[in-house]
Amino acid sequence: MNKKTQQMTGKNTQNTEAQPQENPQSSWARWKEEKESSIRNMKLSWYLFRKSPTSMLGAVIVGIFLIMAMIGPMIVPFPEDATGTVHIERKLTAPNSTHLFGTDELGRDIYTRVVLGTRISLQIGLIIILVAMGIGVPLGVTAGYLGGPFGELIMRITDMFLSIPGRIFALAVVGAMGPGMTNCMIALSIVWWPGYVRLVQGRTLAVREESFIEAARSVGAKKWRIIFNHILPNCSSVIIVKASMDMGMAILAAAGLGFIGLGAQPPMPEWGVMISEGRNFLPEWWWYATFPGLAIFTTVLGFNLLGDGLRDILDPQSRG
Amino acid sequence: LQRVDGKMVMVIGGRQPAPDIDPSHKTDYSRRMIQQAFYDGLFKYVGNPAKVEPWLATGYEASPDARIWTIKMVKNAKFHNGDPVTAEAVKWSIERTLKLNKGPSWMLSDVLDPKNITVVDDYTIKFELKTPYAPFISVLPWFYVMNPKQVMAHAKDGDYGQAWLKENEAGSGPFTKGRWQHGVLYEMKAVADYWKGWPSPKHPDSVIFKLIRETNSLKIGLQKGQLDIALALSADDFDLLKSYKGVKVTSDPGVTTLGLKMNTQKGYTKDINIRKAICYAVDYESMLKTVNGKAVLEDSPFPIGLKGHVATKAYRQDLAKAKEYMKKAGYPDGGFELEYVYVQGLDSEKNIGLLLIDNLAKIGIKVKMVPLTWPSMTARGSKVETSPALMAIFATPKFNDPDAVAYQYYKKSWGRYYGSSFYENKEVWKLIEEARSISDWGKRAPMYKKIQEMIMADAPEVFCMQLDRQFALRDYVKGFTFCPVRFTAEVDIYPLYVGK
Amino acid sequence: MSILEVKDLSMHFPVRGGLLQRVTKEVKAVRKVSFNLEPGDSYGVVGESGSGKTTLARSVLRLLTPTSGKVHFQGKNLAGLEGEELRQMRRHMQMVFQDPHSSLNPRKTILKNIGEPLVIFDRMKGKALAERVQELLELVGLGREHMYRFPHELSGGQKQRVGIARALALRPKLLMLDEPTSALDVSVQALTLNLLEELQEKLSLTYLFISHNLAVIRYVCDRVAVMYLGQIVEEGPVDSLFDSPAHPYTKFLLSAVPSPEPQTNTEEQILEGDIPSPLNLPTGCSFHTRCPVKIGRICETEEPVTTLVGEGHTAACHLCRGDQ
Amino acid sequence: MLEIKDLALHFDTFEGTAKVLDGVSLSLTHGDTLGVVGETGCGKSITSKAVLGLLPVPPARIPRGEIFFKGDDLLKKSPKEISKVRGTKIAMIFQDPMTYLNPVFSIEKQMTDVIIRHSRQNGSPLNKKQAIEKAVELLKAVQIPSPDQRIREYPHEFSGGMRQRVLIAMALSGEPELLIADEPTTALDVTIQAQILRLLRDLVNRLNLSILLISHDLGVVAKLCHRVAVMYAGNVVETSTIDRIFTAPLHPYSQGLLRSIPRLKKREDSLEGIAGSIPSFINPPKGCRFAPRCPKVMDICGNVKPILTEVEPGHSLACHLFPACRPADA
Amino acid sequence: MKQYIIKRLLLIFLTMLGLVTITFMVARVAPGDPARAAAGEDATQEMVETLREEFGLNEPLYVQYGQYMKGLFTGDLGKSIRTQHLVSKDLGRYFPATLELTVFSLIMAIIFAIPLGVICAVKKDSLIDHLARVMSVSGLAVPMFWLGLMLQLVFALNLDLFPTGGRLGMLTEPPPAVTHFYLIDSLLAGQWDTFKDALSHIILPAVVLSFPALASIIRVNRADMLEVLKRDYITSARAHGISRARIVGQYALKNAMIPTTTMIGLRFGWMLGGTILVETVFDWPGLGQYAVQSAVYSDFQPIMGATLAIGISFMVTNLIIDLLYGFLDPRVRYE
Ligand SMILES: Nc1ncnc2c1ncn2[C@@H]1O[C@H](COP(=O)(O)OP(=O)(O)OP(=O)(O)O)[C@@H](O)[C@H]1O
Ligand SMILES: Nc1ncnc2c1ncn2[C@@H]1O[C@H](COP(=O)(O)OP(=O)(O)OP(=O)(O)O)[C@@H](O)[C@H]1O
Ligand SMILES: [Mg+2]
Ligand SMILES: [Mg+2]
Repeated sequence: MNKKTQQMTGKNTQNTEAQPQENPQSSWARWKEEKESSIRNMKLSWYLFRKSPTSMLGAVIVGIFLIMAMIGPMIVPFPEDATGTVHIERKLTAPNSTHLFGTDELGRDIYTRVVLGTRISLQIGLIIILVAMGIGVPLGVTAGYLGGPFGELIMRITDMFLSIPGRIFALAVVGAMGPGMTNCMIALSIVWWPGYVRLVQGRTLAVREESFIEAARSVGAKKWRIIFNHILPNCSSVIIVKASMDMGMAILAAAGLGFIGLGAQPPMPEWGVMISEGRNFLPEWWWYATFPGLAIFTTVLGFNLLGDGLRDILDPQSRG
Repeated sequence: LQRVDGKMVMVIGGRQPAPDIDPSHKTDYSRRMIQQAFYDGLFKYVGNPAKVEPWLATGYEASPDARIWTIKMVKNAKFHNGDPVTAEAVKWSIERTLKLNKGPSWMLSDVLDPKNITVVDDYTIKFELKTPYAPFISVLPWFYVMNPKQVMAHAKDGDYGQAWLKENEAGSGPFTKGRWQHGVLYEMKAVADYWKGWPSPKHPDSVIFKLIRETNSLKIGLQKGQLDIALALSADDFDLLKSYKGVKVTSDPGVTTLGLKMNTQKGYTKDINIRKAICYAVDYESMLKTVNGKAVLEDSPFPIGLKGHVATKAYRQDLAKAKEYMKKAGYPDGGFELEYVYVQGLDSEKNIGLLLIDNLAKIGIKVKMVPLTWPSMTARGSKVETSPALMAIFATPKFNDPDAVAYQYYKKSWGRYYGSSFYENKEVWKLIEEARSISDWGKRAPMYKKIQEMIMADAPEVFCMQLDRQFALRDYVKGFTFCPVRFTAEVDIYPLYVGK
Repeated sequence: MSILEVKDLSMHFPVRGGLLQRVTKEVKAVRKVSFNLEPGDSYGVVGESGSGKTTLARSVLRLLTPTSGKVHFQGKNLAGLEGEELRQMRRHMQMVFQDPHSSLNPRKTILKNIGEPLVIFDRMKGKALAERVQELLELVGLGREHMYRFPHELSGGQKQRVGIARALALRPKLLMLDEPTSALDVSVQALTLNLLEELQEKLSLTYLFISHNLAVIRYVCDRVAVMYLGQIVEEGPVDSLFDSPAHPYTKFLLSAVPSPEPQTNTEEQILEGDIPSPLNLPTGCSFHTRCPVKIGRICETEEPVTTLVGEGHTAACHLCRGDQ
Repeated sequence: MLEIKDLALHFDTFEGTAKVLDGVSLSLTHGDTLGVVGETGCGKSITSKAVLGLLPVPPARIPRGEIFFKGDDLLKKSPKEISKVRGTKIAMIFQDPMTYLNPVFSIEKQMTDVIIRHSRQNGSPLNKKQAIEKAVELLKAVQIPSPDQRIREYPHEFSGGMRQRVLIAMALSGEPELLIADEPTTALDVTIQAQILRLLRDLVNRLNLSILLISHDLGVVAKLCHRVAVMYAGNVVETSTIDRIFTAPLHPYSQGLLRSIPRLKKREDSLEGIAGSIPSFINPPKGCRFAPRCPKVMDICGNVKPILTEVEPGHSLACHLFPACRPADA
Repeated sequence: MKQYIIKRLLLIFLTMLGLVTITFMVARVAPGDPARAAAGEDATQEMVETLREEFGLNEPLYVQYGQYMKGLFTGDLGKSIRTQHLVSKDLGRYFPATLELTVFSLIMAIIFAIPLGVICAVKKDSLIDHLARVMSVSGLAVPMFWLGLMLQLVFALNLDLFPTGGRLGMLTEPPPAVTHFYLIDSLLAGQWDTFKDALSHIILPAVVLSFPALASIIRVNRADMLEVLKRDYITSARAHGISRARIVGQYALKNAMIPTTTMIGLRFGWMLGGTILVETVFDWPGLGQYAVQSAVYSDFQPIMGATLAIGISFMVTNLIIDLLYGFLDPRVRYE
């Protein structure tokens, strides 16, 4: 425990001693007392996090992109360029002060499109991860905690999905269902959930062996109580860590599908699609493909660094 | 240009593979480029505007009602294995295509029964059509002559040698098959003693059609001289390549039209007023700019340059009129959404879509872009119920006769990719029927004029533009000729040679 | 009436293997164990690692479903109980676990950890819950200041106290203590043992005290059972068993304990070999593989029966039967 | 033979410097057996690792102190020199036999590596075959049944007791003069513990080894050692012979410790225990580190650190109850 | 052991059946009409029907499924509508190229990553460690296709060091097929020039494909080395006087290789998937490109064939890796 927290503990103990306990405390003070440890823990986590420059960098990058996703349309010079306006007359302009990243073959401002693409990419990543989690976590907990033939079945199916390279399967799925963002998200979610089943099942198996689960059972907690009160909270950090790492990966995967023409479709300013279109304009019109590429790189980097940092503080055992 | 063991090898870079080169099967630019090299037809399209030139034929005679056609053939033509090219082979080849009912058979299947092809003598052949069909000679260049003996020797389970002919050739053309690496390259070796001779002694000894799918690599290849010809690039790329040293870019007006087919049987576009409003709302000038001006606007359903084309009163952007028609249709402020279906990954169509979003927004119509794979798209276009409001279609007339285009508006075209507007006008249909069965051009011409005007008035599609055809070559590649009825990126490699 | 009566309790774990995950073997962790606990007793169970002590406790508490045998708690057979009835029964029997660290949910405050049984059974919440938890904390020598902390903010001894407080929350009559002090330092162990004694008196508890530390058992318990490979080989009042052990295994066990008193360090006897795998139990007397006083074939073929060797003192050994 | 003088050891952690050892002094004469006892975390293992230079170098740091082995200061030796001492002069066996053997190599490989290395150092290099022979011999010496077969097995195929024997055999392979045994039996059952302890005692007698035995179990120490050092929170607070410590400990901590141990032979009326827990090393008490828990605490204890002083022949102590332990300037 | 392998193969087989079923179902919800596309742009309805019959597309779904399954057992994976070839033939054509690229990239990644991981762990927080870490974080973040494009620009266009794409130069004849790996075949045939040509073609795509793998193997290897170096048995090896080089290179590395090997196995599958992008950028005539083009054409028999081929090779690799465990870790039991 660090010095600061120790001092804080000391001080607080004195406080509680000074006040007679039965005194009607202000609710604020009570809240403070109750939450003190949580706050201290958070402070400690934050302290650890802050200590690592790379995690901070990740958090800052992710933060910037989140803000961009939220207020994007307000900060870009040509918001209409992302929804289908064209300005043939200024096609393929090199980067300059009005068009920071230049324009594309229809004269649309690439800076605008890259910024507005943030929302799409984050949205894709988020939805994929949420769906994958929504499917994977309950299945993982079920398989891990309840076990039995049903759990076995879940794990077999999961193994089956895990033994197929995801990207190729996603390709098959979008190929069959037709290109488009929704289908792309469906396909990626289909290949993403098994990872969560494995993770959560493994973690559940480990947590299940801890004696506090036994303790809960011995004081009469029912299955669902154990799952929700004991297993899930103890899986949460690995899930959070995986999710934050996966955000980047999902964004990359979606961009990959966009690149081969099976992901998001125009006029959506999705980065992968932009690179895909822009690559035909290399090398002379280099800015077209370069900036969306940098955007993907930075976002994914941000999420990876953040995930790394989170893992170091939340789940120090499972590195790698 | 590469030299291997003192032989000249010319390399053409393109993106589309030619997995199946059976002349009786479906064809496209890459396949046809190869077929044209391996095989000869009775006639061949050359020049711009395209002319039908006798090739294996020496001439023909038609009965006045354009029903019976007798064709005389050259006597010195021989297949690559030495067999002479006879009328028998011609008959067999056309029969094969018709019987398999694949590829170009549709051009003749309505008018010709395989039974009615007769071999008059070894070098004379006679066709008796079911109905008079004036453009008969114009479609013949699509029917290549195969060596029946060679093909049948490889036939299996009554497949007419299809399995074998997919990857092999049995032709009499100027080239024979060389290295064949699927997905990588196809090599065509020149036949030194080609029966028709070579236009120049400096013709390449072999031509490699190399698959390069990335635009980038195509450009770099041409720039570095690893490629001699680059196919299927965008207008921007061609403009750029012009500035490279040693690279020459050709540009010729083409007859390939871009039309936005509107579903005339269902949905909002069933209403002619909406269709007209759309036609008036589109910014045609900007459309030209998306292809760097390498196109001309269509002024008729028939492409400029096609026999029988007349300029009609075409739609040009006029928002006032567009709004007026919207009012007439009962939607003064628009307020609905239309689907725009196009081939996913095809940038030119994508750009048109973006332009549509922009243009139609001005009359209150929202456009939803729906990129589909080609199979899905044709599937959607094949039924009235599923055919979208707007569908981008590039169409090239397959032969140099107005019927080739007029037929696209005929009832029999319903459901084909160019028939996805399900255009219905009994009067027009009747005219089309009549016009194709008369051989006297003097009578046909006014009929086609009327057809063009009537279709234009019905606005079954947004008639957009005719793209110029561009090719990029190294400057020492000579003999390149352009012919508009060839496929978009197809090169006739026979006349090519190397010069200073 | 005895508070807990265990009769012929067996617990066999199936081991699955092969393609179809069939049961191929069994780990016979507890075999036909019987004993009685009177109210207020402190009953000790000792044995080497893997001898089935924990499994015994878990199957008595019905955290495991025993393979066979009877468990009567206050005259009521637990064997048939399921669901709600079983849950209600648990109110009266609680367990303290070996590892104080892993027995507390690291994500919950002490309040929530201790409060869980109260929430489950008495639906307590808010202030009432906090007050009761504070009471419990004070009972085990901790204070209100620990209530909102997380387990990792407490020392091992404190955590074990929290574990005890949680077990006491429902005012149980019987407490199973599974090596409650083996993870603690001696100085802390002493404090904890004292606390346990104190609580037993104050709350009139009955203890089932599991340990591998014979000295601790001697200090805490009145009666003691020695387990070897899932069986009770000897059982009796603590003094009688420690001072005059009857079973050779007990003798060796006792002599193996190094004593800190320098003068008492006489030449000890050493038991050779390791405890056999519970997957492949020896035939006959399970101790015969290590027993230096084996009397012959009978030990290898016949299971010894439990015989009385002193007042309330029994042992299962062929030798003892010979004595009779 | 081994003399540790005023050894301090700090760990740099991001929460601050943990002053884990705070002037540890120990001495062990040739052929002697010294036990070190103390609560968990008091720095026993760290001390023993410091002797062989096995500490992770950052974060560990030795700000002062000396470790003499036969007159040489081990702390001043280069890594190369110290690695020559390891195994051949001083050998070590560890707390948890489960984790101190490399799981992916066979016993044979692990033993012969060590044997070959030691033989090279002794100037009579053995080849692989000879090394295996020697390994089998050593295993026989630590009473592993059919060693020539079992030597090819992997650690996980051995039981805990056997693994500890293997570790002992490895430690003996370099014919060391001093054996440091860090809780060699803690992870084992009593019956196995007794086996190992007897084995160790036999070896010590037979090979004339000096031994430094670390344990938190006073019983174990009593079995094997003549002298004992009691450690508390990074300090040696008392050293004496076994008998003295067990019969009449002087330091309040030693007293408390002894009163905490339940005895097997007779039923205790009550145990005492020591309230409180080991202090934080980052922010240790200023004076005597035991002061916050000491029942006999005085004012001076909170401010001045007592010095380990010989109060009787062979009995040293660091406690202000004995004025001799006060530093001169206090 | 034998039983274990049989069991695993059986499992692979079952998984493949499941995979086929799923892809089959997914493929059939497709709205496309491949027969129409295959028949050609001008095809009449009649012509479309002819083709549909030829491809068995007008049968009810379960019949089609049954036929597909039946075909599967005789090695018949159906026919590609796009290329008109038997899928099995196409796979035979394109898969070796993909395997060569993947295996080469994987070997490259391993060769660089493991020593780097070890060095980073040993020299933790040194300059090289920081550099390698930066590389490994960015390696996982950079979009492969974009990296490919950029490398192409720099190394193929500007520096003219490598060709832009393809597997061999246009005029180079492929070496006589033995393994179907050009690099190996050309060496076997003693065609040194062909080998150099093949090598110059494979380097850029392999670098791109191996970059993320390199990154993650470095990461895992470094982390595991650090972890292992802290383990007790390393301390004990040191206490026995074993030299540092041997401790790092043998004692620690073998332990650290256990999780690293898992990662390598995962990465192999991931790389097989990654070929979809890399082959597109570098015009590598492999399965990835084949799959993409089939997908874009809604041509599902080849997609299923490609999925199967890649899935099986991934699973077989994992089996091999699991068997490797036995070599690395004696505790592993095959049951
Ligand atoms: N869930 C289980 N499945 C299979 N075997 C089990 C299970 N739980 C325990 N065992 C086996 O039963 C035997 C007895 O285990 P148990 O935990 O009861 O021993 P113990 O006496 O408590 O040992 P320790 O002193 O190490 O805690 C052991 O061999 C153990 O491996
Ligand atoms: N690498 C390290 N970094 C920081 N602190 C450490 C490190 N290693 C050990 N310590 C600290 O040093 C102190 C002494 O550790 P040591 O292992 O010597 O205790 P011990 O007396 O052997 O205890 P045990 O009986 O549990 O083995 C502990 O408080 C521990 O937290
Ligand atoms: Mg236990
Ligand atoms: Mg220790």
